Order: sequence, then structure tokens, then C-alpha cells
Amino acid sequence: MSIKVKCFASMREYLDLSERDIAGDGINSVADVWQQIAGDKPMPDNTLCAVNQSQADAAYAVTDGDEVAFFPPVTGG
Amino acid sequence: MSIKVKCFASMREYLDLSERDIAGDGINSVADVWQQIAGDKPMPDNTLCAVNQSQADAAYAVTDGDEVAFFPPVTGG
Amino acid sequence: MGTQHNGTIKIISEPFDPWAELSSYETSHLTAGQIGATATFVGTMRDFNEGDDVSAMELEHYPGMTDAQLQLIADEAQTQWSLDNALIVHRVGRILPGEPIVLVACWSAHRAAAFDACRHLMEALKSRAPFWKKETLKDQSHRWVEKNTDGYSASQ
Amino acid sequence: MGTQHNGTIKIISEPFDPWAELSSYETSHLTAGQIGATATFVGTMRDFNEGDDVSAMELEHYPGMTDAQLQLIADEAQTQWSLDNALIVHRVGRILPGEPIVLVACWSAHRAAAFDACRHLMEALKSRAPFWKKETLKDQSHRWVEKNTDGYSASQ
Repeated sequence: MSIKVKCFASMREYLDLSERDIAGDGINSVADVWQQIAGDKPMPDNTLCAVNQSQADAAYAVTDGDEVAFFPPVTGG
Repeated sequence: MSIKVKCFASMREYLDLSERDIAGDGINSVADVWQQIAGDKPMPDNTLCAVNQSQADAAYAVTDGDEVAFFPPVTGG
Repeated sequence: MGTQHNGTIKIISEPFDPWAELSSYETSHLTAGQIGATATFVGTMRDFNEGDDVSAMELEHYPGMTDAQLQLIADEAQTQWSLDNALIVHRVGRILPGEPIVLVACWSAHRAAAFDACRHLMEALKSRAPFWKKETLKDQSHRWVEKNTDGYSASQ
Repeated sequence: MGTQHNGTIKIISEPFDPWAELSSYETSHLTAGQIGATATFVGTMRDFNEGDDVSAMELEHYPGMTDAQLQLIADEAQTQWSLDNALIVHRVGRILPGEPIVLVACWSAHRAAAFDACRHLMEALKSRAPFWKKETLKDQSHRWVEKNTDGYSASQ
């Protein structure tokens, strides 16, 4: 299982992580991905997740090669 | 009593009248002005009236020197 | 032409370019950095209406009253919403398909005010300002447009 | 940049002039005589926010997903309303006060569709497209804008 992880905006600063490829057998969901990159740091309440550039929740099942992103509420426009 | 009368758009064509000054003692209301200029022709149901460039109804009392206008529903924009 | 509440009314008899108008109006009337939201509407003459080809239009108005009504409508909007500026430009006279008829623009710090005021101005203008359209059809016959539709209803 | 349903999405990193953009877009994408209504919205960077002076802004996005989300939003609008065309232009990168951030424009035969779709596009963009604003205050400190407000609520 190989996953590309991306973090944006304040989430990038919170985790000090912009982009990383992670691999491992115990990664089944978005929540597992979070644990791999964040360790003990809790996921902020308003965190948004995307899998392959579509919004997904923490329980969403990931598969090999997926791109998983974490970011705060959007503020464009 | 002297009144300046103006008609616009299809009302101008209906009465064949663009602008006319009328005078007389029996003119007390917008309805009286209509009768002076239209004679037997009935006022179309959707006719709008203005006195001194503000909307008014047929019962509105006119005074010497007023400008009274008749026109159909507006269609600008 | 009138100015009050930082607003401008223009009734013009020559074709105009709404985007050039907005560009020059912003340069002369707005302060960069203060405005967060600009909502605009342009009504343009179509070459069809109610199933018929339309080749030209004559736009008649009531000089004096039209200006006063537009000013009243703009003042009302500026009282109801917090606007930095409002602009209304309306053509009169002979208009050809593709030419803009009306431009309404509202500037505000906030988008809800800009959107709401712009739409309100258009609806108020269409229901209360004394303008009348006479269409010339392709066979050179003429007809008066009899009434405006309600612009808040769905039009799919 | 994408095209579908006669719509265009542009994410750009240089300043743009919304009125020049609209003018050239109409020339290249619209057919004169077909359009009756054009509703547009421009969001511009203010030099103040929440009581503080703001001297610059960094607008971050999620390349790929931002384009896809804007395209999805535009397609939804074109399915819901009868539009001849829709345009979304959004800045990214460093932005200074007075510079436009976003332009949304909707063209339709009818004004209700143009107004409704334009406003819907703006609200959908602000709630669903992955953009983030970081403000630089006058003392050179930085702060992330934490959330967008609801643009349908009254803002007097």
C-alpha cells in the first residue's frame, strides 16, 4: 500500500508537512493515513479530507496509489 | 385651471396625442383630465397615471399648472 | 444624470460598452482597497422575442420622470443596503440586436449587499421606471412590448 | 482551464482586469443577439478585514482539485439553469489590496437564470473550492482566514 499525502494551508503548518509518500500494510482508511503522518497530533475538528481530489470522510477506505489530502475549511473567492 | 398633458408609447398612439395644454373650470381630478383629452374613449385597464412625474391614481386631485401623464405599463431594462 | 449617496444615473441615446463604462467609472468613482464586492447586470437586446425575429427596437422614455424614478430607486437601495456606490446606465432611442440596453452595478464591502441591491435595482427599474420598448420585426411591422416579466421567478 | 457546457475556468497567478476579461471573453465566446442577460460578480481584495489593516494576501490552492471542483460547480449550475455561458476566473499567489480575486459571469436569455446562477456559483466556490487565504497585516505578521461567511445572509 502506497499513498501520496498532501497538506494545505494551516494544516501544512500544523503538521509541518506539504507532501509525502507513505507506505505500509496497516493503512486502510483516511484516518489511518492521518495517524501515519500526524502521530499523536489530533485531527482538528474542522479538518477536510479528500481522496483523489474528491472530498471524503475519515472512514473512507483508501487503496494503493491513492492521493489523500488534509486541509482546513476553504476561504477562496 | 391649466394642465399640461403628456401621453407616452401605446397611449400616445391610442389617443393620437403626445402633449397638449388643456384649460377649464371642471377639471378637478386625473379622471377629469382623461375625459378632456380622450372624450368617449375608455381608459385601458392597465393605464398608469402620473402627476408632476410621480405616480398617481385617477382620483388624484390636480391643481393649476400640474403636469399629468398617461402611459401603459413600463417595459424598460 | 444625477448623483446622491455616491450613485450615478445615466440615460443615454448612443450605444455604450458596459465593460468600458465600468472600468472608467471605477477609476473615477471608487477607491481601490475599500471595495470587496461588485455585482453587475447587463441587459442586452436579443434578436428574438416571443418566437419572432426582432430587427430593431425603439426605446421611449419620459424625460424628467425617468431620471427622477431611477434616482428614487437608487436612493432606496442605498438606504436599504450598505453600498459604496451604485451605477445605472440605460439606453433610449433606436437600439439594434446585440447592443446593451441597461447596466446596473453595485459596489459594497460585502457580497450579499452587492448581489441583493443589484438585483433589486433591476427589478425596481423594470417595474417602475418609465421606459417603453417598441420592437421592429423582420417584416418591418412594429409592436409594443406589453409588460415585463417578474425577474425573481424561475426561468429555465 | 477547462471547457464544458460552454463554460471556462481559469486559475491565474497574475493580476487581471475583470472588465477587460469580460470584454474579450464575450468577443471570443458569445454570439451577439442571443444573450439577453449577463450577471457578473467581482470579489476584490480589501485593505482591511475584521478591523485590521491588511497589506497583502497569499492565496493558496490545491492544483488539480481546485480546477476539478470549479468545473463540477460550473457543470452543476449549467444543469440547473439555462445558461449560454459561464466564466470563472480566480487568482492564486500573492495579491495586493485593490486587486480582483475572483470573477464569476453568467450569460443567459433571461435575467433570473443569470442572477441565480451567478450567485450560486459564487457561494459554491466559496464553500467548496479548495482555496485558502493568508493575510499579511501591516506589522508584517501573518494570519490564515479561518472561514468564509454565508453570502445569502443580510450584511448591512
